Amino acid sequence: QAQQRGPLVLAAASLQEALTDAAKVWTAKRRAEPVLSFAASSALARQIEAGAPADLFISADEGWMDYVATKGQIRPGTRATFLTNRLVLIAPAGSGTKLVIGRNFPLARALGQGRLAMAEPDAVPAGKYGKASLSALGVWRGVEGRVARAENVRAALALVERGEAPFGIVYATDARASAKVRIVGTFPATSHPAITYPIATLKASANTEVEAFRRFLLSREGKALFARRGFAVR
Amino acid sequence: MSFDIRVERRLGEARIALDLASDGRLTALFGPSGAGKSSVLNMVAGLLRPDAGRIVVDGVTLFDSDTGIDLPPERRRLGYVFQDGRLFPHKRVRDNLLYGWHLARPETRWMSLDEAVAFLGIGPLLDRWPRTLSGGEAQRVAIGRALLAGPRFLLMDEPLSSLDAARREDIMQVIERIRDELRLPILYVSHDRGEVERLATTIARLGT
Amino acid sequence: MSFDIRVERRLGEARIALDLASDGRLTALFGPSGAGKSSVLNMVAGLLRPDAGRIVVDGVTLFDSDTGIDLPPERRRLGYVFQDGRLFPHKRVRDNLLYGWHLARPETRWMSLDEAVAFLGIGPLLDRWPRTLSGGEAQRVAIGRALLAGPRFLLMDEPLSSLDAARREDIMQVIERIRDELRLPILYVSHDRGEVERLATTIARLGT
Amino acid sequence: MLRIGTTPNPSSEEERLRTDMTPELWSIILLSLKVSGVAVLLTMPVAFGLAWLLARGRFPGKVLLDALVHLPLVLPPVVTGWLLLIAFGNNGPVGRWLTDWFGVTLMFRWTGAALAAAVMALPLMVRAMRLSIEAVDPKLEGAARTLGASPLRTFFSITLPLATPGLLAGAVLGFARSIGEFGATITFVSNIPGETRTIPIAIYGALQIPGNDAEVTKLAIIAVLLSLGALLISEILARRSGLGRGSHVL
Amino acid sequence: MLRIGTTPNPSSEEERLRTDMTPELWSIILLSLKVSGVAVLLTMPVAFGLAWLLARGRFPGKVLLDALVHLPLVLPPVVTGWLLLIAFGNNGPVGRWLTDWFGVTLMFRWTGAALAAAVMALPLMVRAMRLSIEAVDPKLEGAARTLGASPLRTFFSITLPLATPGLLAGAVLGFARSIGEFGATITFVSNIPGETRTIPIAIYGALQIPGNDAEVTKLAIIAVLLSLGALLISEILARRSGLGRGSHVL
Ligand SMILES: Nc1ncnc2c1ncn2[C@@H]1O[C@H](COP(=O)(O)OP(=O)(O)OP(=O)(O)O)[C@@H](O)[C@H]1O
Ligand SMILES: Nc1ncnc2c1ncn2[C@@H]1O[C@H](COP(=O)(O)OP(=O)(O)OP(=O)(O)O)[C@@H](O)[C@H]1O
Ligand SMILES: [Mg+2]
Ligand SMILES: [Mg+2]
Repeated sequence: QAQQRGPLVLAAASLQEALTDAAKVWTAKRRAEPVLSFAASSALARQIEAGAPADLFISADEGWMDYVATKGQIRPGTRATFLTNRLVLIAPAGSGTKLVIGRNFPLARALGQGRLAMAEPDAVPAGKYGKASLSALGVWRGVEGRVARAENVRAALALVERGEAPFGIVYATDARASAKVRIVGTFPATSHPAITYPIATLKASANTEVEAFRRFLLSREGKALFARRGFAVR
Repeated sequence: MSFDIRVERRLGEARIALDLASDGRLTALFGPSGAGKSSVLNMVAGLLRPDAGRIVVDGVTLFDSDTGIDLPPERRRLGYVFQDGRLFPHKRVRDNLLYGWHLARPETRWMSLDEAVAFLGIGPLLDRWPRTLSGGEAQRVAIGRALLAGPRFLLMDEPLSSLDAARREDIMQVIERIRDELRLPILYVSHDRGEVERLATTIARLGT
Repeated sequence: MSFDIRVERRLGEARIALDLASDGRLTALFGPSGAGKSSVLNMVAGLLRPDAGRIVVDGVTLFDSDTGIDLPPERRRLGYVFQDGRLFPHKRVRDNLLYGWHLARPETRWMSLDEAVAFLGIGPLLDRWPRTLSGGEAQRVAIGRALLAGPRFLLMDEPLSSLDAARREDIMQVIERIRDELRLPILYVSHDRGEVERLATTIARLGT
Repeated sequence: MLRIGTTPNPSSEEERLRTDMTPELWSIILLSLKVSGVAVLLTMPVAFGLAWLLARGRFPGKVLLDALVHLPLVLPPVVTGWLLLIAFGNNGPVGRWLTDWFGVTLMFRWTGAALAAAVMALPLMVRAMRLSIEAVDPKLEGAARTLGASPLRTFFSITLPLATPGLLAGAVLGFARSIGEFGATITFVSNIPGETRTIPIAIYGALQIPGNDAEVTKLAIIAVLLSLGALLISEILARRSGLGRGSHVL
Repeated sequence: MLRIGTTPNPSSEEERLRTDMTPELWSIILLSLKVSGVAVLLTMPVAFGLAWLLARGRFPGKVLLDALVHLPLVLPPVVTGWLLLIAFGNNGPVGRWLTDWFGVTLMFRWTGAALAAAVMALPLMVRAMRLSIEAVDPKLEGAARTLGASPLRTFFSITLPLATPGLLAGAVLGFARSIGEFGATITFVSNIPGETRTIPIAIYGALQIPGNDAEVTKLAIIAVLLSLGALLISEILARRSGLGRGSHVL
């Protein structure tokens, strides 16, 4: 069975470290090594639509998984949501600002002339969640004009790391991994739609290993590996 | 008939027209600066298309606007010494000289590299780049290049203009031999009375 | 002393050396092709640096390897008719002619555009691009350009080589007047015996 | 976020495209033009200076300078943007200096977007100009000197105009590259509507929304039309310059 | 995933850099070289043909062809990648045709990465070559014809070698651009280790991991060194070609 080619997994870039851990553990079980390709969920979804010869898709949001599903590209009954994440407000490690996240909390005043770094709030998942949360808390209108819309969460993180933006909104997993930022507070899970990472096997897949690997990721052992990188698991 | 040329062509405001039927082996084309001598040579070479006319050299029709004949330059089998040298700057002197020689069918060649090098006195220049040549040196290489292509007729546009008397004499002797022994038709442009009187068997005038 | 030139310079394998002290107003530089005539002119013009030597024109030291004098070309105040034309391709004939004229201080100019155009017969060419000129037309424009810069002395490298007899006569008369009336020192390269005999007051030989 | 039309549910695709030419879209186009235009204009002299140095200069470290100029081409744009952030950010050495001495801030400003575009366009502009400068016959420069022109005047009256084809090619390449610039810009100055949201950045936003292909297509077509305009202008200028074919003389 | 060293907790940074030149890193470098090399070599003739057409051709729609060539420069790379995906994907018209007739698949293959790099490099290569072709004196081509050379032979023995400076500049620009190509590649052929994970894509991966600056720096330095090598080779070739300064004759 180890002769079989490993499954080709298309995964959102933010899963890079955790999924690489999982693949290593899987390979250590004398299974075929999965091939991992990390990029933006949007790019991966379009590749699947164009007939990518891939086996497994893990998206950073439900929207792009829905897109792939409506194109008839996923194998029925294989879609599952197994990871969740939290959204946090961060500041540069050296800053001493204190803010308590809550209804109408004074984010705009704290920003002053500074910018709030977050992923593109109208398009990129992390940004959409952030916008939803700030809106629910009633502070979006106050800060909307001060948002620096970054390409992705990592770019937003970099702006805060460099001190170019006094605050930023990123995933808990990103904030945890960076030593140069401090978590100011965590957004209430109820203030935004659930942050979920759906997984599904692709219709085009002919790989015999893919189901085993997918089940491994969804297993207790697999989920534990993601939890170690800061994801919450379902 | 060595040259039977009847052409006309507008160039900007100038109108160039020539009607020439010459039986002489070396026909000198004479005329003031700007009369159109180089343009006529370009038309005979196939580099400039006449607006109308007919060009026959040694019985072969190269161009005829009536019948639509227009041989491309490479099929006219000529040797052209340009007024402005036009050596290939990316080839050394030897490769400039041999450019046409390699393209000619062996039986059509009538001069060897050694012969050309000898009477042109360009032996020491063979490995040089054209940009390092003096004016007269470049002119001699250009003459050699034209002759080595094994042409059926020659077009020479002031080929000796920047050569000293001794070199001029050497080359004129060779031109005389080409004219008399090989009997190639030559269309020759020069402003030098002495040169023309000595070489030309026919003189054609162009312009006023 | 109009020209007091003692220079030497290696160029590839050639070694060019000249020792010339001439009092004549028009000094003809004579020598076989490749002897180094153009190179000498380039050294006098400041375009080619002698390995060693001294260049004094009409009492002004332009170059002296001993004292380290080396005037840049633009301060030598010369008029150079190049062997190869060198018209500026991006300027029309008029602007080519006036290039040096505009740069000269008004009191140093000794010829007007109209005068130059008249004796060179280039009136109809003023609005043309250099690339459309015939060989002799370009040569005449180059002569005009050099004279209009109001130079203190002239360098002429075969300036009449591709001109017809009539044009040549017109221009020679002007050169004679420049020589006799303005008394500008002229260093003149030509292979034409007639030209040299008529114009030169001194003849210098270069090479073997 | 680029669903900018006034009618949220237009009756037909055509209608949608028409109504979508909103003020917001116009402001994106104008911003792109401003950023690219300023980037190219400011880079022209720098690029030409560098091209001249590389074509004519003889100095140690020439290949290094050459490599440095090529850097923005070789590095992924994100890295270039990141380097710009480190150097020109408000906390970066150059950025702080610019703010302290000139009161200029680049971060999150259109000026920063112009800097990013300029840096990305530089290697293309330098190469094109260098090719043309190398093709200028030094003998013509010598002729100008004998006619009384100083080196500087020779440069401006002979070398520069003879290098026109390269200048134009450089300007067109630089403008096209600037119009298309994305990675370095968004990394450096982020996406601020009205300040740094140029066409490519708007396209990126549109691409992230599933099923938004019409928006992407429209913006892409606008980008193409803008650079087609630049292309046409350069062709016209090239013809005017009088440097056509066979401009070699004698 | 680029934490490739054998020692997970190296004692010093220096040690880490040294031990990090692992087989995996080498394979990324080799892949980048292969992709860029193939991209440039395959694009050379296409680019030269296009450059020649644009420089010498007279046909209707020339400006349109010109605009088309500039397209990959103007569009954000992600859009170019997306267009490639639509056309050359396994479900795309060209992609399907290539698979059916030649058994060639581009998606997720290094060949696809080479295609993306080639497309992105094309405009730069065409412009450089076009500039040099336009600088070739047609009179020299005429001279070759009178010496018996057919138009084709004239092209190969005169035009092509005289355009060497542009060919070399085009090759260098194209190679540098290919080495740095990211956006179109990851959009078209994703990020597959050993197939499409070139240096810029590995840099992207490294950038996703916070605090991984050393990895990014190392990869960037490698990219710069590769193109410095290409630059040096081109300089040497340029000198060998004999087309130095002042190569105009008479
Ligand atoms: N492209 C052009 N536009 C306008 N006029 C042109 C063009 N090309 C050539 N001419 C003119 O055509 C005429 C003939 O030129 P040509 O070179 O044939 O003269 P030529 O007899 O060889 O003169 P020369 O003895 O001076 O070399 C000249 O008056 C020239 O100015
Ligand atoms: N870069 C160079 N490398 C080698 N030799 C050179 C170089 N430049 C010039 N020469 C040689 O120097 C010599 C002098 O050249 P120059 O142009 O001064 O001759 P000239 O007397 O003007 O000849 P002509 O009457 O043919 O124009 C020639 O033999 C030429 O081949
Ligand atoms: Mg002529
Ligand atoms: Mg000479």
